[in-house]
Amino acid sequence: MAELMLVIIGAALVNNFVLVQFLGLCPFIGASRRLEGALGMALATGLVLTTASGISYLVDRLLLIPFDVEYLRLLAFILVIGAAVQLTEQMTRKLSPLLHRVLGLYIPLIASNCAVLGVALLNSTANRSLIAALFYGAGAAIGFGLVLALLAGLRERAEFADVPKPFQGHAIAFITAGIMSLAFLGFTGFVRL
Amino acid sequence: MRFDVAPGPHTAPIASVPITMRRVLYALAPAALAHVWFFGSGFAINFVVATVTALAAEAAVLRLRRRPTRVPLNDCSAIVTAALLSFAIPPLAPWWIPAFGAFCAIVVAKHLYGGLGRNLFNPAMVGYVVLLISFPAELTQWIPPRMGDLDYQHLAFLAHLSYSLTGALPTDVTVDALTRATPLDLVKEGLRSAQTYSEIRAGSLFGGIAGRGWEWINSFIALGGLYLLYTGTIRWQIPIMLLVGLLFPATLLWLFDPDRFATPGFHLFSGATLLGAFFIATDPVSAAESDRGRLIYGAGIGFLTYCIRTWGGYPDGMAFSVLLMNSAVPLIDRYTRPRIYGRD
Amino acid sequence: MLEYTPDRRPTGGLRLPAHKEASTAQPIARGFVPRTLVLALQQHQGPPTTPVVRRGERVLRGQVVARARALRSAAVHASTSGHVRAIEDRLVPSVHAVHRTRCIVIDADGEDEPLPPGAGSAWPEDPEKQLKSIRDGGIVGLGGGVFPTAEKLGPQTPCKVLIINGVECEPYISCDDMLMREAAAEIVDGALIMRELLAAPECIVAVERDKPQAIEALLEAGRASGDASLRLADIPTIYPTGGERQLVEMLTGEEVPSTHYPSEIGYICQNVGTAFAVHRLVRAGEPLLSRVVTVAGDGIARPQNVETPIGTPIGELIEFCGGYRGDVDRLILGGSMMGYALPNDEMPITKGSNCLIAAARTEVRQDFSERFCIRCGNCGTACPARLLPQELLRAARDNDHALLDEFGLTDCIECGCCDVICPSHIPLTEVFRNAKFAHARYQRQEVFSAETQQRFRRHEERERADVQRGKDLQDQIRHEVETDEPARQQAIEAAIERARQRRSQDTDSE
Amino acid sequence: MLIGTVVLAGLALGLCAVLVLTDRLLPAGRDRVAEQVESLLPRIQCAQCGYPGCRPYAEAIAAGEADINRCPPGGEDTVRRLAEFLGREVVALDTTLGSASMNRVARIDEHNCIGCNRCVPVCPVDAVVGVQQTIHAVIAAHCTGCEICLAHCPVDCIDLIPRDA
Repeated sequence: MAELMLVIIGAALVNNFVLVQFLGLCPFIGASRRLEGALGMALATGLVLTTASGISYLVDRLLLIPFDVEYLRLLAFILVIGAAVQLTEQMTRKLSPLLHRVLGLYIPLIASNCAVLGVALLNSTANRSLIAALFYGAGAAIGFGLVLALLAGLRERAEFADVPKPFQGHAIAFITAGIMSLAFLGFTGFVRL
Repeated sequence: MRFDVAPGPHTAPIASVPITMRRVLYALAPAALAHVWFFGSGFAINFVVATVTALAAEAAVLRLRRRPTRVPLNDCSAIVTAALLSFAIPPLAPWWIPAFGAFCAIVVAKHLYGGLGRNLFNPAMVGYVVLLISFPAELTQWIPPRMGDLDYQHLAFLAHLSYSLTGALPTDVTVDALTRATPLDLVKEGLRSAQTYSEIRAGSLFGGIAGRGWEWINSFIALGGLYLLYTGTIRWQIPIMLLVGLLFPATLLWLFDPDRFATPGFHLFSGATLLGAFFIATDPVSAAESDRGRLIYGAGIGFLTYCIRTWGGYPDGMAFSVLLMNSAVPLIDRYTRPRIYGRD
Repeated sequence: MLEYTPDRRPTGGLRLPAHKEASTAQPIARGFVPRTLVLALQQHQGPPTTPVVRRGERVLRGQVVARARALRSAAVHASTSGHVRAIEDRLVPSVHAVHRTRCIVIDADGEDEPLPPGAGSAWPEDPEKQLKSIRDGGIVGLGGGVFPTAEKLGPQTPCKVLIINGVECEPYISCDDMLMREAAAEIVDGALIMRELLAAPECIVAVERDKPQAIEALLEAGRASGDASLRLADIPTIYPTGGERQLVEMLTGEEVPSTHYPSEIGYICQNVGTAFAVHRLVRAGEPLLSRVVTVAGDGIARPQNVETPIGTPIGELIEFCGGYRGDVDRLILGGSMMGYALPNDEMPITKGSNCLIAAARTEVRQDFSERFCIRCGNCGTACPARLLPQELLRAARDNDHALLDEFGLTDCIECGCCDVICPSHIPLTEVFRNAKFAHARYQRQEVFSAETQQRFRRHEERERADVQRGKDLQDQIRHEVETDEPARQQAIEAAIERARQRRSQDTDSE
Repeated sequence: MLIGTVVLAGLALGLCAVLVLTDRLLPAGRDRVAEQVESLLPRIQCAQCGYPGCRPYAEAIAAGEADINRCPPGGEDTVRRLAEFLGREVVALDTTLGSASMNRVARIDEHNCIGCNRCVPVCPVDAVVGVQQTIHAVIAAHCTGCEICLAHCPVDCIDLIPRDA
């Protein structure tokens, strides 16, 4: 059990997908203008991450390796991720139409989020059990969601700061994200994997 | 007879930003003197360089943005940032370390967000972390305290100044001879290499509770902190909860296994614990705003500092945990708003 | 009378220097008669009164000059005898600001001749008539809110506790303190009368701890009155625990909901001055003719408390206290926290004026230079309504009305604590006052938009109904045409047939 | 090579089946976004946004077809509220669409009104009262300043005055 906890802390904090491994930066900056939208995006991406990491692990172990078509790993994972994103799209349109409108284009964009594909590929290369893969996906989801919510809160506060003209908008968001990644570097060496 | 009409409450305000900042500087003064007394003039040189760079950078940015420079400059918040930065960096650091640190702190962390009151992160800590990550070598050149019985070599003031400015050392001295690891480093490396805590404590650099020299500096800092609490410059929520957040896990784990974990006393009086609790975390701009929020904010910093010190890669996690909790402040503020009178 | 200390700590608030030593040094100065009187028709919260005197008419002291119609009002009386010079609009200080209202100007003749003794009506038995005579006696809340006492003592939610407010926590104001020292028995008697009227089970007199003589006098009067259930609570000297809402929370632990008045949840707060006025009305049949006004500040020769007839011009009152001393920077009506500056001293004293400060340059705030908010949170800690002034400031300057609602702008009691404690010297109270105007306009517009939406919906329904009625009419006609088409066809042929026969008869007859 | 394509095709079909299944199972959520957007607009039905009233404009915004800066009476405030609600960028107000404002009301000049009754049916909130051949008048309290009646008056006797004049 402790080992699984280490996997989650490792994926969420120590080598956080966004701030340490720099994966999934476009939705990270794009969807973090408002906190409500960011929380919605964090949930949607989290859902995709966990389901995709689970299913892709199964596809990898049950389909690709027995038929030794591992060279198709990338294509299969993209298919799985696309399906997961479509599932999330349906759920948001049905359950919370407002969130669907607020996120708008960003839900399909999750398919192009490199963190999602990253988790799937990392799971398949590192020989982990199914449970560990799921926990790894969950850890990545928590990490992505936490950092997205933090940045959204910071950017909402930065709106009131009188930022110099050339730095307004995305520039100040990147600088804030940069300082946050500095802070997250404090976790290096935490988990000796 | 006619009178001029002015709005609002007519009682004059009882506090002001410059007074607050100056009180923080007075509170830091005794610890600074102790620092110079124990570790030589390195601190003084760094402080002067940092202050000059900070003020120059602030003036330059304000003039660049065509903003009035007189009012922001004389609230000496830049000097407080420089002072905190100088406490964090080792005395034996070349001049461009405090200069670059102060530049990053003032320009990037403070004025890119619009000046005093608008920055999201604690400027001094941003400056220090940038230095720590970009120049790890220079940032570990700590020197042992000048105690009677310790026979380590020390640089005179002039030699120190020349090293800081030019990097040239007197002929018979090398940098490695001068530098020693800090008590925190010793404890972390020792515990990692399966030494028991009591064996490490037996080393010459350790005094009564924590590192020699550092105990005194930290007690003076605690004195300054109590002065701030007494004058109402800071409120008790953040310092107390930070110490609780740090010492509670420390005592728990120390009781659990005294050999593999340092004593709470050591944690309290070493590294930047007290400096962080009374001076860094209580920076009003980057801290949480409501009293309940400050409790969580302080406890968070203390706990994260303990985690980084015990399991993390860096010796003292105070800077990182302050920045981490700074980034959590907007969320903390949103969910710890006090209940308004008369509303459920 | 049992003295006790409430075990609750007040939320927020500040310990401010009292500045009351000068004005409480000597007793209340009495017997001051002004040369002219300016009696505003509206000296209370509610509809204005109507004058019953004409120009040139001679009035006696205590004579009604303006009658009150509704219960939510209070009559106005001539505070001294004289001739009515005019009824015209004048600048008069009200609760929050100076405004122009109709006044009766009387030139006093100096004789101060009272009404003949039989004129005052005796105190009636039936409670309904008692309220009417309180209203006709011109009694209003003298704590500064000038809410008509008749309406407050009237029958609405059953009263749980009657609170007599002698806290007077604002700096400079000491009129209640002196009144309690010199007229404790009358105040207790007035309190008992009001308690009887309200049938309130409990009655608490609240006084601040820094007024020992007043507490002593009240305890003495309370024991003499022999009423066991009367209690005296001594309140910590923290501003603004004297506010109604803060006092109710302090004494009872219950919070007044933000949409209600304390009287609507059973807590009636009455100022000690009001209790004294009720006593004078019931025992001596004398309406509210004068009130104790503190005249303080370094700019006054002799700071003191004066029993001032209502309607006295401020200039005359200051003259009575020895005139100005040194350069007076600002003339403030009310305390130094919630009072406001007057443009000149020709305005009259009204029923709500409890204090006058002729402030020298050193006593008031001079520099209004403002810095950025450094989010220190001191204002949030000092706010008695537990608001977050720094968030309200940001929402107000961004005029984001949804956020202003969320952070409780309407709950701000404008006490000024956040202003005084702010290290960046931001004029927070002024920002919130202006924001309240803009917020009220925003809410009116929201109501108007909702009404417009309803009207448009009704307009559309009516138009759809018209179009529908038009269609129904057409269907009906088409229906009729189809059903009786054969009958119409026969009618036409019959007509043609008749025409042919008539034509054939004409040709035969030729 | 064949196995690869078969595996991929099988995987794709399987996933599609799952998606179709979930699409049917999930309950259709009620779409109240248009209602919420309309409550942010001033709702004075001035139709200067190019849509016949506030409800159609709200539905267009909710559907994503219309931009959020086409409401002259709402001004910058409404643009900001819509941007905040829908999480979109704040766009500058399009000032070419008209200048209706809630701070103005229509007033009929009694000398010139010929009682043609053309303005009564077009007023969206029935704020104009009058019948054929009589002088008409505007109820100021109900008038929203939407400027629709101005164009319909043949003798041009309706003008706009500040609301609290």
